[in-house]
Amino acid sequence: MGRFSALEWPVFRQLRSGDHLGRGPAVASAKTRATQSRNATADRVVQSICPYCAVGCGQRVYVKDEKVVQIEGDPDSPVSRGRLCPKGAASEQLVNAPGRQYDVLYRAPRATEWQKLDRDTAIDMIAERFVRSRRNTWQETDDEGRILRRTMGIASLGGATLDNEENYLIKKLFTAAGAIQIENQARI
Amino acid sequence: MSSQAAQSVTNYARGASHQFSGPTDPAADAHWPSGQVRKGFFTDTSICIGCKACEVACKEWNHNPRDGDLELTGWSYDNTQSLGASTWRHVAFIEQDRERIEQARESGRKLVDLGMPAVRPSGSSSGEGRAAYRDQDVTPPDTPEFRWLMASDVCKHCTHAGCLDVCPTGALFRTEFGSVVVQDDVCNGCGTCVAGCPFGVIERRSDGTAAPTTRSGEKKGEQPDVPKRGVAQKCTLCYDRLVDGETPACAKTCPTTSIKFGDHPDLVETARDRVHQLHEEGLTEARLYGANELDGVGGTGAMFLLLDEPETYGLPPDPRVPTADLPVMFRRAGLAAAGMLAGAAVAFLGGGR
Amino acid sequence: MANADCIVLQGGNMAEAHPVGFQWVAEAKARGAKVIHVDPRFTRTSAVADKHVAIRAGSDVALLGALINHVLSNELWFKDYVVAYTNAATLVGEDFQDTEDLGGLFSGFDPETGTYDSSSWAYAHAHPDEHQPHQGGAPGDALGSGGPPLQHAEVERDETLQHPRTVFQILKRHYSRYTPEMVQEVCGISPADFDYLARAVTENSGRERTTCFAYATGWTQHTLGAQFIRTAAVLQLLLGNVGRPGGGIMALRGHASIQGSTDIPTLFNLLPGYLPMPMAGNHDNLQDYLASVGTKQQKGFWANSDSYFVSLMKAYFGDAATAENDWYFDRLPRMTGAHGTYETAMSMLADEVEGYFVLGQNPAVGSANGKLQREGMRHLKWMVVRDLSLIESATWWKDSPEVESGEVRTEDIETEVFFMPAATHVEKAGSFTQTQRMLQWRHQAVQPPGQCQSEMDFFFELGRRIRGLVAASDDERDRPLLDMTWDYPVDDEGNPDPESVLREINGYRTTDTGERELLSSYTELAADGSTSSGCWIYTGVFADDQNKAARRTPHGGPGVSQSQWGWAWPSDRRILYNRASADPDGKPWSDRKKYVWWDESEQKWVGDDVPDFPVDRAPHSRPDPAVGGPAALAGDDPFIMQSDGKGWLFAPKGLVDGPLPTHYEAQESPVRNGLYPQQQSPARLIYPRQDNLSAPSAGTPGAGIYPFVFTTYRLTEHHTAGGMSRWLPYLSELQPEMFCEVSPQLAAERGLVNEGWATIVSPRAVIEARVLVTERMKPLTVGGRIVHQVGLPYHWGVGNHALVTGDSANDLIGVTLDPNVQIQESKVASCDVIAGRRPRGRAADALLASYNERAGVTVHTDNQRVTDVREEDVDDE
Amino acid sequence: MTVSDFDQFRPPEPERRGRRFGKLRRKRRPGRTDGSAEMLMVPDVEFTSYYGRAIVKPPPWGPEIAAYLFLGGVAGGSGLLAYGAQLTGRKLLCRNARLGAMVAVSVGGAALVKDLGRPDRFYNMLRTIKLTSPMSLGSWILTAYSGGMGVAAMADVDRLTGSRLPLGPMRRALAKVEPVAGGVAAVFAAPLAVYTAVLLSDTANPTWNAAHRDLPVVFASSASLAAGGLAMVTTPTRETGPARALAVMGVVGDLAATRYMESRMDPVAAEPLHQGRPGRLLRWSERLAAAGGLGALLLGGNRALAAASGVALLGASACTRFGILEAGIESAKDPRYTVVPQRNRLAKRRAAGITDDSITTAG
Repeated sequence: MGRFSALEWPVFRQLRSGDHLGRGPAVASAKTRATQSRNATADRVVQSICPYCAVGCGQRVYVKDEKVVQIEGDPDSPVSRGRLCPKGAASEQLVNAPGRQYDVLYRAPRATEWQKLDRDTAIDMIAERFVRSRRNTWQETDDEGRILRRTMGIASLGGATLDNEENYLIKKLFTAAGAIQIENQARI
Repeated sequence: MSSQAAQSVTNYARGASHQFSGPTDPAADAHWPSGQVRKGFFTDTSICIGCKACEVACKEWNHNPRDGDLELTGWSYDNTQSLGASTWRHVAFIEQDRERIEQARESGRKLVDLGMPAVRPSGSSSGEGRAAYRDQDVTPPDTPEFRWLMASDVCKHCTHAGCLDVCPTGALFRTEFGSVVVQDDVCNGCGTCVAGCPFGVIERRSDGTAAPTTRSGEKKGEQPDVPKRGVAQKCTLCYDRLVDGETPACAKTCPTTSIKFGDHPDLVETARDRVHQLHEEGLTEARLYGANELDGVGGTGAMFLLLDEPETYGLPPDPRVPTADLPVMFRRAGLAAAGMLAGAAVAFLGGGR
Repeated sequence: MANADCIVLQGGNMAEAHPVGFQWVAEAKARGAKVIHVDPRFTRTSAVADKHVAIRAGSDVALLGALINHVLSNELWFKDYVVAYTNAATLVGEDFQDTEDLGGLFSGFDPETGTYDSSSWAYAHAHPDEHQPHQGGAPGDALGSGGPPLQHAEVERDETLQHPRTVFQILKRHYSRYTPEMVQEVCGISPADFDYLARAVTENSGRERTTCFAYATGWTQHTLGAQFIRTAAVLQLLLGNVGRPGGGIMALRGHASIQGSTDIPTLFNLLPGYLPMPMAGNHDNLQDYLASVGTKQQKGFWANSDSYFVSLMKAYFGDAATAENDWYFDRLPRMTGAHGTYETAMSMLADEVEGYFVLGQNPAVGSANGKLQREGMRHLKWMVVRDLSLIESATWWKDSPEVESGEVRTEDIETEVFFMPAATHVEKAGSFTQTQRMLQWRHQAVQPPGQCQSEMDFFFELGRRIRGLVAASDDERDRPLLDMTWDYPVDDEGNPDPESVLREINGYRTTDTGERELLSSYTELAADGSTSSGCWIYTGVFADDQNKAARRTPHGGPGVSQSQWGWAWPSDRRILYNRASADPDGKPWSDRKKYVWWDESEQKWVGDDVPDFPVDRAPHSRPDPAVGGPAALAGDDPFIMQSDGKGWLFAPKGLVDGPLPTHYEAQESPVRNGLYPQQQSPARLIYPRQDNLSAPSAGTPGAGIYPFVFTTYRLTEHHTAGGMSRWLPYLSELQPEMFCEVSPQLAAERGLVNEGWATIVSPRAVIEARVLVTERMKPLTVGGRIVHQVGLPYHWGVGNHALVTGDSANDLIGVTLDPNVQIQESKVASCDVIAGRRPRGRAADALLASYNERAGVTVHTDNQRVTDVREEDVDDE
Repeated sequence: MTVSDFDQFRPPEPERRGRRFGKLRRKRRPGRTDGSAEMLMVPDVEFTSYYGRAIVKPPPWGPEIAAYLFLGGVAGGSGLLAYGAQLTGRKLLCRNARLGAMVAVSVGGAALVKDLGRPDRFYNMLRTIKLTSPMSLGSWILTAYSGGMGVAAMADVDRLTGSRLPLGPMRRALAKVEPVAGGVAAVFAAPLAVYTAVLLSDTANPTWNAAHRDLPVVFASSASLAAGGLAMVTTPTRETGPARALAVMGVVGDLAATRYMESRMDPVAAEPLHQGRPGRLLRWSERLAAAGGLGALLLGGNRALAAASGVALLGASACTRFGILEAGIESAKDPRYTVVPQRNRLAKRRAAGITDDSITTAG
């Protein structure tokens, strides 16, 4: 705010307007007068659900320039009526958290440090190990001849924070592959 | 500026519609053209569950950095200690045994007996609707041996704001909604407002006395880079959200609506109803804080319903905006200046010995 | 919950764990409801509750049993409701023997295997037909949510409830010794508090008023967790609170889609829709399998289990599943016992597991006996961790307590670890199922940044590549992989469209012209292979091609049940068994609690919710039970899933550790069982291992070495093992350090100082924590002696990536499981507390060893099935 | 009983030998207000706080601000001396006073700017004229004073350097305007010395606010004695007669006003003035002032002794300023200093029958 530009100097504005003590409009700077809420200037609003606990509070995600700028409660939700708990309110920081990882890391046997790996090779390596371990530990029948058709060599843990669709794909893939040791937080 | 000039200033000031104390509509007093109703908070601590969603939502909306050095304070569940440059909402936790509860109830009863001129006789409040509904007797709740008070503290947005008055650069200003906001593009961090606030709310970021440690970085003991360093910071009642008609972040996220946001007159009404309702339930320790416009700061924009003496929550028992005594100070200063002039004159007239 | 008149929060800390859900409890309280919180600690829930009842951790059954006894002996139970809607009047077979007669055991207990043969619990005159599917086999895994199958629905009833073998009389006898004095003795609750609780619950039940219970892991994480919930169910049935607005039992589930992950389960014992996983020996062919799920003769919708299963197989394997190959049944993998996460951890230690996927979970900190979990991981060949940040389960090989203490060297660890960055909830579209069984759709806000990828994209890609690798093989075992339907429409980056998966879950009918119509209700499923559905209870979520989970009518629309928002399974019903909200004649019990009632004119059930009952079934219709299936449901059988259409006070089948909830002490408890000579639950799953020792219980030598009881709990500010909260500055600064809550008396006894440090020792591990001395933890006088309780939040873990770290409470906890659901007992265990920080490095193990040696702990401590009564009462306290 | 206008001219109270400063504090002078007996009995309020946490926050001011308070005082006093000397033709005293004032003002100003959180925005101080903000008015006073004194001092400097300053035609104008500039500086001298007191008192700081009636007099006297002291140091004794007189009057005023100020403050709010570092500073300032004053009164003639007592006086003024600033900051740290005085004030009003102006209400 160019202090001396024209008559914008608050002292003149104090005299001009009724605000002689310089408490309100006379001292407001141009930037303050142009204040706008982040939500109003967001490109789009997306309705989502909080990822933390099972109450399933509605969330509104405000996006600007393809980046999440604000996540707050969704007033339309009959479950939460626009309210959130501390974790829900911190969702925006969960998405943009400083500690979040963005690249695939790999630790070779006996290595003491991570090494970067590009995603496609990582998935290929995992697929190979999956098939190899499945073959090593396949059990066709048990000792009494009853069919088992399973592998005990592959296990999985986790799913309560995943979507139903993801759980569905995981269960279908693992069951088709015969890996039955699948578990998730519902048990803990 | 001799004492006469100082004298005239105070008269002029009193003459015009500006006041330094007593009930006024702050926005109108600051000559905002638009006829906005004054916005404010009413924090009902009797239904606060201490979840600190308000602290997080406020920090998240205003991008305030983490402060404090990640140490456990041992103050029950409160590890953020107090309001400050980066903590604009703070939840206090107080554990009280039977004896302290009795004391609080006793002091509450004394308040009631003082015959506060309840603006409306309590009977006429919407008590009928509730009384019919609530037939239980007036026994206090059933956990007499222990109580855990939780209260979310915030800037009071006083009718007569000490910080606003003493700010030399006009960085602090009264918005059209009656709230007090710091303009971080104007403030040069002189720090007068920090001392000016009778509630100890506003603070200069980075090296304010209650500021975060100087270690920097993310991990424990490391402090993230602090935006707007060196500038005074405090709750803005989400001025940017109000401009777009949205509810402040803390009020919107409060799960039990312990933090209520709305037009100030209605909130005063709600507060009075709520305190009557609690008194009917025998909770005489319930009292309002900041709802009386005759108090030292002309009533506050953010009112509270407390369940014990204000000091237990770290609030001043009888705050008073320093500007109320400014005319006296100007007069005394004028006097001292005159005395000094006279002394100098005598010194010279008396001739050099 | 908002329209409940009395809310009892027990085994859960709703204000801290589900704060936003708590607004409805606050709403009810504002309308005058009484809120009672029963918890070992005075928590933030108790702060706003009307009454806090301090209970000794693990003794919930004694309290609830006493309430049942109070209700029965004072004739306060809801007569019309109980007689009509529950199996109170049903007679039980002669050879059933109660715990009263056998000193704490039910009939049919086999000490060697530690399991019950439940045939002795059956209803009277169930014709013992020739081929009785042997039920005893795999503990607890074969049963879906609808309850176990019965041969048929003809049961003998005595409406007057006088016959000694009616369920009602057995119930009365079973709980006769659960008196208020016993509650004081066992739970440490004063008679005054008990009376207050009893009065509050009974006065707020019956026609005009309803009481609601809410529980969470406080009940489930015990060796008899399932029985805790059963006791509350029995009490609620007696009070007539089930199926009515403001009543019932609300499970406060812990994760965003934990309900979803049990409906479409990434669980070892279930197929989608609670169909059991085939068990080797029990289900060697499709007929045996279907019979074990639900016979055609029994009442209720479980009778149509064949159509559900066939539709699932059609969804999984499409055209490859045909009538000829028993709808691909023979290709499904079989279970041979329980394969829960703890059994898997044990088999890791035995080098049987090579690969491990960890998807958004932090077992190194979140699972019980953390040391055992991390040791298991060292035995793996490869491991894939998918998470947002470098959680302890990804970096354990670098900075776990064992590496830190020098017990293990990073260079010696062979495991390969892949860390795949995951996408957050706003970077992928999909649906969560929250705790009220409601599916809510999330839209994708932004693309996943960097190399982050959603689980859907990752597993779709992995599946595609695995199928590529096995495409050439003609080996039979690879057939399922190649036959499974994996052809989802993909977008330009090759990622599948989530809505297409939800459509598959909803299910189609393939018309003769070959095109597929979306089904709108599970009643349309057929067993002839013409319909397919990924999960029968979710059928209807995509009815008439509208993603109901994505419905966003503000405030859920006008209806009382606000159901225009999202979609609740089954078929958008909000309160289950809501037929019970009307009396046997179909009229609402009371105007205030009106919910679903019979509309005489339209001959239809109407009301504020989708009726959980065949819509046209008149209240007084009494179809011939032999018909079986839903058709057999009488007009007064609200519990349409149960095989006899009634609410089960007595569970002849379905629970493996007893038809009636019975109080036992925890696996390790400094207090003798005041009710029965049998100290612990006989049917609990025990794992006697060197790294899973238990503290000696009362009455055995060395009980005094671990004198205190500790319970674990959650804080509002953190999320489970901290993976999603200890990396966030705003949450970490609210609760920066691991702490333990102790009472002033305990602090004085052990010299603990507020803000100081304390070391907590259990037979499994030694951890340190800051000390919060507070009167919110109260010592209780139980069994004639003072029992101190220590509170431990469990969010912290050792590692140097998180913003705040600390020792993990889960290291202290052992692995002893509830037989029905394999949940570990992490809510009550024994420990000792010493002032000061814990010793570093190997000295910590030395301290642990000295403690165990002093306590005389061996692999067999507490692992005795039946407490032999002869043992003299050694109590060297 | 109001304070008479020329209070500081009352002859100093008889020298109470050996009276420790603190002793006075305990003897409660009869309350000056309505004197109702029971008011004396401070209600034994059971003092609670939130885990001992402070209620009000001390301003983030360090030694720079204390230095400015001292230098501002010196500049104010010297401005008066300079003008007096200008009128009475004491060339040397006038020059030295002006130069002294100029140095004080510039160093003080620099200290002020350095203490700002955002020094680069120091010009915002002149962004508005806020009548309710002592610092705003103070900034204007400081600017005006420095302007006037700057011009006057430039003339002196020009003379000192034998007109070698590159003034050219300006020199004549400067000669004409010099006396006016001296006058302008004199006009703003007293307010400059006094406004800092209002700056401190117009805050919620328990000690400063409690002293808001008398702090200006203390600061005025302290400024006078400091300026006098400076003059005695810089100027030969023959011209420093009035300076010495002013100094003596300053000392008398300072001692009397400080005692009087404390007597009128709430005893609890006054405690920080006697404890720890601030206590020591204030006690030293009293001793130095007394010594300097005697020196100025009796030994004014001898140049060396005059200089010594001048330094003592400067030291006294500095100690007063540093002492009062630190006392204020200490008083903000302990909640007791906020709660107990406010409780007393509330109790007093309640006792006097005013029951409707408390922030805590029951209805």
